[in-house]
Amino acid sequence: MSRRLQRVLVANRGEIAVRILRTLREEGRTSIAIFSEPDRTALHVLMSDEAYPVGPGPSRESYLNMDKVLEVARRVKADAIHPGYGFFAENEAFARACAEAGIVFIGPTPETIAALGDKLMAREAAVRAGVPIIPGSTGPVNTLDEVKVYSKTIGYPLMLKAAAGGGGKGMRVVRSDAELESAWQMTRGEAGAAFGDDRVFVERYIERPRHVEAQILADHTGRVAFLGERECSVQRRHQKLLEETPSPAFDAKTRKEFGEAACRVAKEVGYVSAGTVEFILDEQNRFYFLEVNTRLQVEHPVTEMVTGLDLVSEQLRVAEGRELSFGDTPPEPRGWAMEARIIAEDPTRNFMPSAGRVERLLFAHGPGVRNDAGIYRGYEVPVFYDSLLSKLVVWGSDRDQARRRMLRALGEMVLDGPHHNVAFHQWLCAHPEFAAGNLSTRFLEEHFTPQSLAPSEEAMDVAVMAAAMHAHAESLRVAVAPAVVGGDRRAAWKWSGRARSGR
Amino acid sequence: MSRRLQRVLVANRGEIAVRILRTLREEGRTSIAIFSEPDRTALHVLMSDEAYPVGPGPSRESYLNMDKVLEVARRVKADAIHPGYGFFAENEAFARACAEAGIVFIGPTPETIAALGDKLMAREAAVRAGVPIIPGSTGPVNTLDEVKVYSKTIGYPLMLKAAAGGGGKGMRVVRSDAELESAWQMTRGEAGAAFGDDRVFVERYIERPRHVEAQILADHTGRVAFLGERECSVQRRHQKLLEETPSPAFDAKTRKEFGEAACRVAKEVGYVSAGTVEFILDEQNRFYFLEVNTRLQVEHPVTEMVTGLDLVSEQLRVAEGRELSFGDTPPEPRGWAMEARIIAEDPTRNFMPSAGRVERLLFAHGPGVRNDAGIYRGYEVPVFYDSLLSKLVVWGSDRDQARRRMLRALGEMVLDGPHHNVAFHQWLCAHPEFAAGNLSTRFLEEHFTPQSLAPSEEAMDVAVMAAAMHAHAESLRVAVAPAVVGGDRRAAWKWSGRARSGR
Amino acid sequence: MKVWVTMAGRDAEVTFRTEGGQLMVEYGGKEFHADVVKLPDGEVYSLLVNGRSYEVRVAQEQGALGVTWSGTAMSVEVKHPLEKMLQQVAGAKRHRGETIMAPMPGAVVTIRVQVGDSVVPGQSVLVLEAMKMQNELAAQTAGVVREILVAEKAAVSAGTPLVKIAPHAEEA
Amino acid sequence: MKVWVTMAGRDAEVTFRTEGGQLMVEYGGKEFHADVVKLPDGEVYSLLVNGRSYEVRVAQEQGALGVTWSGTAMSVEVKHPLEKMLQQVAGAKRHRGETIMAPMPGAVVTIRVQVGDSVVPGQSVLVLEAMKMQNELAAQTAGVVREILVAEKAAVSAGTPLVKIAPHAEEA
Repeated sequence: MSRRLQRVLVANRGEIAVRILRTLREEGRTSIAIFSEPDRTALHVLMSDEAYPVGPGPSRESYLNMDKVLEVARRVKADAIHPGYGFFAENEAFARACAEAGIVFIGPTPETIAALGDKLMAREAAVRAGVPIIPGSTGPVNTLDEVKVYSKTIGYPLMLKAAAGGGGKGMRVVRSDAELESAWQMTRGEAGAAFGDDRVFVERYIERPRHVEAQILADHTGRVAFLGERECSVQRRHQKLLEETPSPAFDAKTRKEFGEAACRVAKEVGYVSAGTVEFILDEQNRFYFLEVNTRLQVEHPVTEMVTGLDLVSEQLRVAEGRELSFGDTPPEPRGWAMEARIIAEDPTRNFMPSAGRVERLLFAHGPGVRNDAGIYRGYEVPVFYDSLLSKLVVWGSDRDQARRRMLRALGEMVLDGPHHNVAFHQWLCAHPEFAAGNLSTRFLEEHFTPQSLAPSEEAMDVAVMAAAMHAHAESLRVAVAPAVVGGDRRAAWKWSGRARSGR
Repeated sequence: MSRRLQRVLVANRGEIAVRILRTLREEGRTSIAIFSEPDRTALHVLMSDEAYPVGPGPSRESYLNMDKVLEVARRVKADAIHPGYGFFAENEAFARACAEAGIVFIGPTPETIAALGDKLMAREAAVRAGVPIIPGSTGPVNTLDEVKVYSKTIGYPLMLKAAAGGGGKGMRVVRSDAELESAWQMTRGEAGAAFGDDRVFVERYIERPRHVEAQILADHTGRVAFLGERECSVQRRHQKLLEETPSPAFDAKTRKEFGEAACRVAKEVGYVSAGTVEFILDEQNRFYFLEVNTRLQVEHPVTEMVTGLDLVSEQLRVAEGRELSFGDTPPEPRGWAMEARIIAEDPTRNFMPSAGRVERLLFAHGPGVRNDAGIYRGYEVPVFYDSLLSKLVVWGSDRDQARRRMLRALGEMVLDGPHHNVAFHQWLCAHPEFAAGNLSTRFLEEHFTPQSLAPSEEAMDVAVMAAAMHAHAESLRVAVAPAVVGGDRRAAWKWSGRARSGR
Repeated sequence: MKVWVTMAGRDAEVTFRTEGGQLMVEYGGKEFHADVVKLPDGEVYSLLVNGRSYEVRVAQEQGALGVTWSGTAMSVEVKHPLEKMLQQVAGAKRHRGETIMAPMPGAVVTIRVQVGDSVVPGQSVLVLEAMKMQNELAAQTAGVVREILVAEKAAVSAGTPLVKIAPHAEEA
Repeated sequence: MKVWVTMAGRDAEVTFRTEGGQLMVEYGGKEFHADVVKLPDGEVYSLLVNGRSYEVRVAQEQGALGVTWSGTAMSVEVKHPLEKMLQQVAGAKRHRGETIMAPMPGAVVTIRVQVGDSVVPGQSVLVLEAMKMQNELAAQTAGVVREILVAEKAAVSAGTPLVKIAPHAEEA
């Protein structure tokens, strides 16, 4: 089990593939990329040691084509496959197929992936580990009387959830005894009509939940380390937008209990490699187990910033059968880190995804700034994959320095071409409730409207002047070279020497 | 003394001006840049809140024009001036003129600058503080007999130094009693002929010295903090090329003594603000005081990487009369940091400085990487100023991870246009003696020749193929569009659709 | 020299003149000393307006200038004296309906309107699936659906016209 | 198709052919499967040579191609079949002396040679002060100083011819 993984194939694309390639390069391992047809010029291909095609644009035909990916891995003699996140990262069958092909899958065992992939089994593991779950019925409730019994133990507000529902559908909040009967009838009726399944669960309703997760790392000796929590409450439709560590909601005592709970869940299922135990927090900062993500998370860099660890490097160690680099004592987290996901979407138009060519690109630099990007200048953002372009990560000695540094860094970042959410993050980081650490998954709902991003007076003044000067310069150009007027105006749209004399 | 410094003028340019602007922005202070005529489009102007011209290109007429700079500072109502390094950073008269104009000079007092600017006075302060200096005569030696006495106490090798010499001139190494008399006569004779001053000192000669310096930070309460050492031995003609912290030469005991010695010197002169006490180490790692730099150093970021402090922010605190952010206990340094100075010079042609337009620029990113740049794509590197373009700084949990990360990051960096020393740093970081930490200021002399940068076999193969394919593609283009042949070949030099079908 | 600028529904007049080799700009009742240089990196200008430093991108877009500053994208119309006059002559005859186009390649999931339907600004007319997201495409103006140019499940490329909306007046 | 390549004094022959839609390259007695794409960012290519990934910049320079890979700059001459033939006909008549030019703007500090002096490759002929450094400019070839085009203390811009050196043969 302790052979050196010299040739590592990264079965992913975009920023996470680039992230993994970097650690491989630092450790002198051969990094092997795969790419779909439109990704031939993607950054992860350019930055790899080797790169091989796996099929056409749609993921199903390339990055999610298991036979093809494994065929390439075998042909190029990969010792191991790192799945990144998404694609095959939590796919039991893929992990099993790797093992059968004699290729190390960098992640937990297929059995762990399967057990934690089933939400009910995961929940049961948490219960066995003595970790709190959201109070509620453990199965469907059959009669109004039963619901009434639960309402006494759980208290109001509670939620009725259709067993077959999901994504916000088939749910109803009940706030008092008086509402209970009619709500019960309506939820059952609607569930039956909408899903052909009228089974309904009861659960405590958390009005303004926070999303906080535990980064864990486990090796084959049974050692499970807790590397601090991450707060990912700022979300839109379950997509995380900005993450940070530590959580402003935690004190040292809560953090300790939280870390121990996460480790108990991991030990209960014999977890190995890096993983994330997700919890939600209620208004009193009590935490309840949600699920386990059996992979590296998008937001893992904030943990790296405060611990100094390289989580990919730790995954590689564990995959080689070695122990964690820090033995039994993980580094004490230092300072505060935040990550803003830079996404190709237009926050002023309902966050509609965007694509297109990156015309100009300047990253933020200087103290405490890390960029994990999957793009470069001139790169055409393809429409086939998710719209995460880059992650802007900052570190500060405390939360306020991190937040101010994030604002500074966002101001430095220039990304012309696709629409993106840099201005959204500027709004967010400048918001007094965000600055105060008052977060919940309803933050956007409560505070954000497209008007939030309306240009300031200063921005409008600047825009008016810049546009007028641009036009003024053009008119000077026209005066200098009238022959061009009839031609292609846009191609000829250049600053003239005469215009510069205006300085 | 404790008024808020809201408007801060940065009397500098290039990467250090940008560095300082970043902290000002993070702290909500108004950043005010100054610029010479060719610097109108320099990065520090683009990134400042406000920017004002101070004159033509040559430094003497702009950045070093004291009247002009102070006139601008007064006119725009700057509360303080940060001098960066170079220019007015260690200029007593400028610091005094600021005080007279009611503007806070961010740095030590004029008296401290004056006292430490005089090498003899600085040396005396070190002696008073009980800090070792290189053994030798404290003044000129007048007779051969006197020299012989010194030779007994100092031991061989020793060095005879013309009092009026400097920069390697007027120095002679003596290795035995037998050589002493003739060396004494020749050095005196040469000194008299060359400098019109035949006074000669005697000093112990250190064959392979290391350059190690202490970062200190002092506030007005008399508190002096030692923030760890930096090793800057890799130099070329006294220009530092790569710096790191901690020093591979130090153990905990040496570091403690070193830090205490540096603080004693600082206290001896009533030092305030950030400063650097420079030492040289002999072959037995004994340290000797050299001088004090009364400013922020180029290489300060490595200290920031391991301590998490923002040294500019601390300077601002002290300038406002506040105490250091960490009180009496500076943060314990964590891990290892290295800085490679990216300089516009050609290491294969005797490090000749270069200039010109930055045609393409990709910075290294990802875990543990910091860039402090003064350039951007399209920027024309002016010929008037020093040729430091950017600093690539990395952090690792130990020296080897930092070194491997530096190699990885150097490999990511693309800088087309001016000649630069990225390949030199790649050679350096891959060198076994560097990897082993065997450094001295003679490292380049002992290990580097222009042949060190000769392309590898792989590089030559790649170059041959790329050039051939480029030409091949062009020939296909010619075949497709023969009409263009007579035209401007270079402008028409584009990849054709036909050529792509070769894939 | 004068230009007329329209932004976010507001009109403004900007006057330029040179004074001792420096550019002076009058705008909104105030006068600014301005220094403007085009940067060697795309359609980007460095403006120093009374000393304040701004880096601004100005790109030609359909019928207007797209101005980006500090992450905020704005659309500005600039008219030269002649254009301004022509516009005043032409009067208010401007609302010509709109054609909703696919902002990116994708697949049409749902068409929410039929020919003849009245729509109000902001009303969703079509759902386009792209980049793993369902995106509601809305009308910008009030009017009547005149033509639907695609069918559900159709794959469309960026810029494909999807739905034409005519102003109410035309229908009456 | 064949091209002839000269690099660091070594000649090589590179042969291209397509096989099943793929580009095969023969070079140095080996055959490679090559995939080459120009990147949308300057004169830069992505090469996949038997799977190995290289990002290479190829820029037209005086009389040769400047190739940069991983921080290493190399100079490669490529000749097409016709050029190769012409060169063979022309024979060895190649050493034509050199003109030493200012690599950057600066001031001439010292001229170290006089007209008629013999120089050897690497010998310094002139000191140019630029960017606060004194830079020795050296001859690349052996020969005789034929002409000195500047005076000491002269300010020169980049590319200014400074000293002309003729090959020895011409002088004899």
